[in-house]
Amino acid sequence: MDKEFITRGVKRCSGGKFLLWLTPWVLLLAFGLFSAALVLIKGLNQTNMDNRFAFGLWIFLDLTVIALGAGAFFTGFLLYILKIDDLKAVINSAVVIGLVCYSGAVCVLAVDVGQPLRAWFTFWYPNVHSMLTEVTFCISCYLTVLAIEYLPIVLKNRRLREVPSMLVFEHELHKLIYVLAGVGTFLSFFHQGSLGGLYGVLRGRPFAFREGLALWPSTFFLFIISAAAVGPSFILLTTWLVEKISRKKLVKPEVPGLLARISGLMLAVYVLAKTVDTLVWLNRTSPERGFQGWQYYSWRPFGTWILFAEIVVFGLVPALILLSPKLRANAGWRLSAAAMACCGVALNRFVMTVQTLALPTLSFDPFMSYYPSWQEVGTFLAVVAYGVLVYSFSFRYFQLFPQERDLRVQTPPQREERELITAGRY
Amino acid sequence: MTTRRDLFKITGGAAVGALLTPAPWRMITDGALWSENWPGIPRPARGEIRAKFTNCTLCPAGCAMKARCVGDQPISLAGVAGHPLSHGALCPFGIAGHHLPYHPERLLSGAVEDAAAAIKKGIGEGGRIAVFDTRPGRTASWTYRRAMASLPGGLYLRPQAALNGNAVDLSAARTVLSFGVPLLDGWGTPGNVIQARGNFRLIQVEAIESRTAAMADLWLPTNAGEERAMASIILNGGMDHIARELENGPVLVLGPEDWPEIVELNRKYGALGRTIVSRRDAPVPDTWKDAAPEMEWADAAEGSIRVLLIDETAPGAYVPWHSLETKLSRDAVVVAFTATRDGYARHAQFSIPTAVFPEALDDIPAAVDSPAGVFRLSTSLVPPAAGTIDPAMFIARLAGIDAASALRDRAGAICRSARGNVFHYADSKSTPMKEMKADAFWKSLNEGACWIDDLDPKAPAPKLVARAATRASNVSLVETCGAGLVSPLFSKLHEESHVRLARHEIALNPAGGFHDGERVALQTDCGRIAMTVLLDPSIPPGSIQAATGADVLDLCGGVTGAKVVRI
Amino acid sequence: MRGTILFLAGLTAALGAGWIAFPKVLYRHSPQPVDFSHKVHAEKAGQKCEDCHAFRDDGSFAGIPSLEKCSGCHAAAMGTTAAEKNFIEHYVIPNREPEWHDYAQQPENVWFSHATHVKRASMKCETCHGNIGAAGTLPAYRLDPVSGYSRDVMSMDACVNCHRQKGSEHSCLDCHK
Amino acid sequence: MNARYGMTIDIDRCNGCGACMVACAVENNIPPAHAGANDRKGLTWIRVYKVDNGKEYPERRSAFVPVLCQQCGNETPCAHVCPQQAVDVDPKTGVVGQMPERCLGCRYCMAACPYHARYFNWWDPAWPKGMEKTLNPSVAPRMRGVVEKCNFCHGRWHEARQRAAAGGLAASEPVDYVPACVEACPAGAIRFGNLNDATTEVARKSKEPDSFRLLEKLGTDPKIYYHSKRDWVKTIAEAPRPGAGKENVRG
Repeated sequence: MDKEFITRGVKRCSGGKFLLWLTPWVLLLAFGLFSAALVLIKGLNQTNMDNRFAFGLWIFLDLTVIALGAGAFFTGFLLYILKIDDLKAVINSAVVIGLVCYSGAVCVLAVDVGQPLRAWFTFWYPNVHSMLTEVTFCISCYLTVLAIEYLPIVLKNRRLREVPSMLVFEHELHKLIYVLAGVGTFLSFFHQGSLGGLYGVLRGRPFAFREGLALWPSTFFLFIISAAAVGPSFILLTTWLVEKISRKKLVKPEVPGLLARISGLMLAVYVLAKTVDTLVWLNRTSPERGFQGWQYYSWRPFGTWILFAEIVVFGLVPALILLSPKLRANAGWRLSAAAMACCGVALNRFVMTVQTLALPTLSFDPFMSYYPSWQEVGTFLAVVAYGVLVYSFSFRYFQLFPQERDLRVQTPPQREERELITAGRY
Repeated sequence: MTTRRDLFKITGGAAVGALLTPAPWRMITDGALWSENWPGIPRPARGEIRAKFTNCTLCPAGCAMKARCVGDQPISLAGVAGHPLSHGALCPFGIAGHHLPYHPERLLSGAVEDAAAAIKKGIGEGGRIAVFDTRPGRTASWTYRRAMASLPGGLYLRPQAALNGNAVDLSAARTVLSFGVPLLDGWGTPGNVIQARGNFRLIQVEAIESRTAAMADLWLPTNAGEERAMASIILNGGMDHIARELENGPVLVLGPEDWPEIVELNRKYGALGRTIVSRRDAPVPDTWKDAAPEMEWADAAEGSIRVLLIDETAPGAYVPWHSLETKLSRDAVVVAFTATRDGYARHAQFSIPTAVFPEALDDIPAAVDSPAGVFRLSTSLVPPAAGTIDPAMFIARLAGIDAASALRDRAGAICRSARGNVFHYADSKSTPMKEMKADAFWKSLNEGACWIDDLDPKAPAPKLVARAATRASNVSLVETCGAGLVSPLFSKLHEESHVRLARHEIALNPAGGFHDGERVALQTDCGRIAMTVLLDPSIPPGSIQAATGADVLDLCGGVTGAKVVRI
Repeated sequence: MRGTILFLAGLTAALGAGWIAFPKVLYRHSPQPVDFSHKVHAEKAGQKCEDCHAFRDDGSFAGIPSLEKCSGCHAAAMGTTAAEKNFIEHYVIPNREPEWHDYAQQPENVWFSHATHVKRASMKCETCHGNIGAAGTLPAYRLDPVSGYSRDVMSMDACVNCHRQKGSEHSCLDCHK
Repeated sequence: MNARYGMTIDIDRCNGCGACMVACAVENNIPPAHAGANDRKGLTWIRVYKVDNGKEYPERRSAFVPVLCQQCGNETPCAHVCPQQAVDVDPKTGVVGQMPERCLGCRYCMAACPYHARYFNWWDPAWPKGMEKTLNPSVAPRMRGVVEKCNFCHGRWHEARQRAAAGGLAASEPVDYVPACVEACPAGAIRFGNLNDATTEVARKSKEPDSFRLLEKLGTDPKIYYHSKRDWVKTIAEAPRPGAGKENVRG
């Protein structure tokens, strides 16, 4: 049925199987859209957020997702600017992941605000001092860049190439790609930073407040580095996942190693910077503002363990694993380290968003707790489902892994493997 | 023939063109503007801002009020600065009083004809008819007494008179010893108490750190139910540091008035005649002198009343139903004149809707802390709701007497007495009564004025009488969203914060083993009411703090040994 | 070539729709209840703006005068115009308030005080309301049904510009409530 | 010279009656609570907190602390973070203004405010039938999904200025301007005035040794001064100490 859409030389499962695979995700998406609609129509009272927990699950996950999506810009940066050509093998996949993460995050943000119809005021009456303005501008611009970067992948599709003008268009785009990569990198660096700045500038919340280097608080730079560190790790994980699910080799064996090395390197830098930052904050920044550092960690359940987990368990450890050639050569070690790195950054975003709001600021405040409502969870699941769907389609109809074809040619599949393929299984 | 590509071309052109027109931008802007006029949001009425004056009837204090009106509609209330009694202060209940006519739970309909028929039947069968008046001394009260005098076997019943009908002169006190009296939380005239607060030392004996205890100079925590024991210890000089405090007179001792100890303490420390004085009430026309006498409800014979008419339009002391009930004959007819379903309406066969503040025209007698008699009107700021009945008119018609001009007649009588001064709210000036004509007096009363009597030079020495004392309850009741209606905005004070207890909320010590928000039942010999628990470590173990409310008073009034049980 | 033509066709169509058709479709035109002439009142009756558009005692501005004000002079016909005749028949005699449309009605969230502008800053009515006072007829009232505002209401930009020139622009709450 | 409006709140005079909260709601067209609201989802621009000395009964002592927008004067946290200039500080009055019609409801300002003085409209505002007649024309009712907070009863400021202009007074800053909570407090615990004018009571009282501001070390320069002679009450100005006073507010 849709054979003529599928890239030459690669095998994809039958349409029926594909639909079967899509069904659960479509259902999930439907449920998510329903809960999002509830919030939009009935208002934010559908969530469990309140005046004290003004931000909740959504902001936390937006920050996480955007950090994971950073693989797109960082790989692009390494490939097009630093000319590490091996990364060509995953750049398309990275771009799709980036697009999914960013567009998803933006959609959730649109649900998260009380009056979406006024969201454009930020562009018309921007407050240049606000980190959120910076974020809004950069994310929307970078989303456009990602869309344009995504186009050539789409245009490479067999059927579309039959339209001559499309071919020309794509050719033109390709000349542009370096510019785009450059712009994208700049924008992305910037807003990853401003996302960190969001909390670093909260002088009213000494737990989040950080002193500045130049214009921005230290969290600005920490977020950039951490994002750059987990981006490759996340690509590593997704690629492996796709290989497992589709039962195909998609990239040459040296590529994951390279990704792991980059990730490990950045992670090491991040852990170092984070440690220094934490020490400065605990011993100077916070006490100067009347808040003794130790007291933050005496509100159960947020003890010092959270600090340890964030920096050592999910920071230092994976960094070391990824840095040692022997360990990262082993897929098991490599993947678990990558996973840990991702968890580490997620934990960091959780601490910055949720713990910041949970901790009391006034002496007569209680410690606050918050559990998301099903509408909040549902809305976010919609983004996950949407991501899987977009990726699945892209994987089926576009060439996300250029090496896939060559790999098939080099290593003719074993018999059972061939049977599987002819049987049209993933 | 057109191809798909042609379509692309046209659409492209159209898109570019559209962007060069105001249309898309207008729509984006309008979208945002539309959200300014969000559907369903009321627009405040505009018009000329005017000031009107009245007096609050929500409690016996009768504080003076300045209403800010758009046209004729009051939109906010404030105190009248410089007022000799209320000193410009209002309590939260008064501040939002102008919302009461729109209260969703207001009683607006009742079987008036049936009630009238049932009453006539009752009287026809020769039974005793009685009016129970929650706020005696009003002109309406006099109308009831006149009506009852003209009806065979008519009785006029009133709650127990505070301090035996005497008044408190706080300004004279140097030391105030209070046994659980909410002196700083709505007692007497709040503005007057606050005014006098600087001059006296307050010793509060109370189990719970109430608002008053928290603000007292000295708080003596006792175990719940042991306040009276503490009183007799102090009386017998058992606590010498307190005794020393009490030497700094003049002293005023406040507490449950049926305790002999309170009376004795006041005697011992010479309060009588100095901080507790007898008051001369506002004069009435001579033609009213043949009115039925005031009788305390407790003195009525058991099972004697065939028809009981309860006027609770002017909230005052609430007598628990289980006590009042004993006075009724078996086939008694009970009619409640009320604006709420929460009060005696729960027990009456007939509930007749009445006007609420600030609809009703009424007068407010002197509060307990006013040594001088006063006369002031609560003029209606908004017209009474359709279907409401004026109880005084209703009962007057029942007895066939004319009371339409009662208020004006009384104003005339006061004017003739030529005593005291009239304080005008608009310009906070006072004019001697003797300099005013009756019409001018009546006019200024309606525009906002207060007549304050001279202190009686040859006033008799006040008397206090002790009675058979009831035992103290372990439930401490705080005036919250109590009997009667309160503004819906009181949600700010309980639902949206925890400044006050909501109705059917009880505060307990966490040690009690209950958890926050748990549904429990408050139980006494008189029954049980479902309550919600709020944990508060400042409540001592074993004590219960609850918000007053007719049903809670029915449950806990005059009984002891209340307990909280799981449902 | 053909492509270009098609493109231009689309372009012009959209331009036409956007500039000419759109405003017609969007704005809801409604005439004023009475064919009132400021000109006649100003010239014949020699009235000033504030004779009818007066301040209240509390300092607020009454805006469009109530029927009571009009009936003061027009209890019976003063002239011979059909407009006045209609007015007296339909409004004065049945004592029915005309439902005037206020061209300059500001949004609910705006605090505009005529007192501060006219009395303190001593501005002329014409500065904001144009020379409607000299107009012989009342222009039709144009409502934007989406935003719910009159098309002729003063925009925030206009307010801000003037305040800026006068150096009296401090914060949103200067004019918003 | 610009005015710097501020308040002094005498905690030793406040008995927590709540008159200020009710008067504020009346003045500023704040609707009654929605059925689903609680003390964390409510709307009350000024909120009275019950604080205590952390001891157990009978040593426990309580006090009441009204907390409203502290009108921070230095790098005002909320104004600093708002992405679309819905919050600003008026240099003429020092009042921190919130513009509900400009607000998109991102709630970043609420996360930024250490005093929890900002409130979000979680529900569409609703009044019992007929009660909308009592709304104040000088304040625009807000819509769902926007943030609001105390602005020192700016509607009253507008009115006072209009009265001054109508009465031909030259003064640009009104003399008879006072917020609703100040007018309503029966105990006279709240005082209001221009902190820059040394002759005012607030200016004098704010400099007394018993006066303090909440979380002063944050450097946000609040304009609300609290006042108490009790030492344990003064400690509420400092950062939270775990274990102490966790139950003061029911979360």
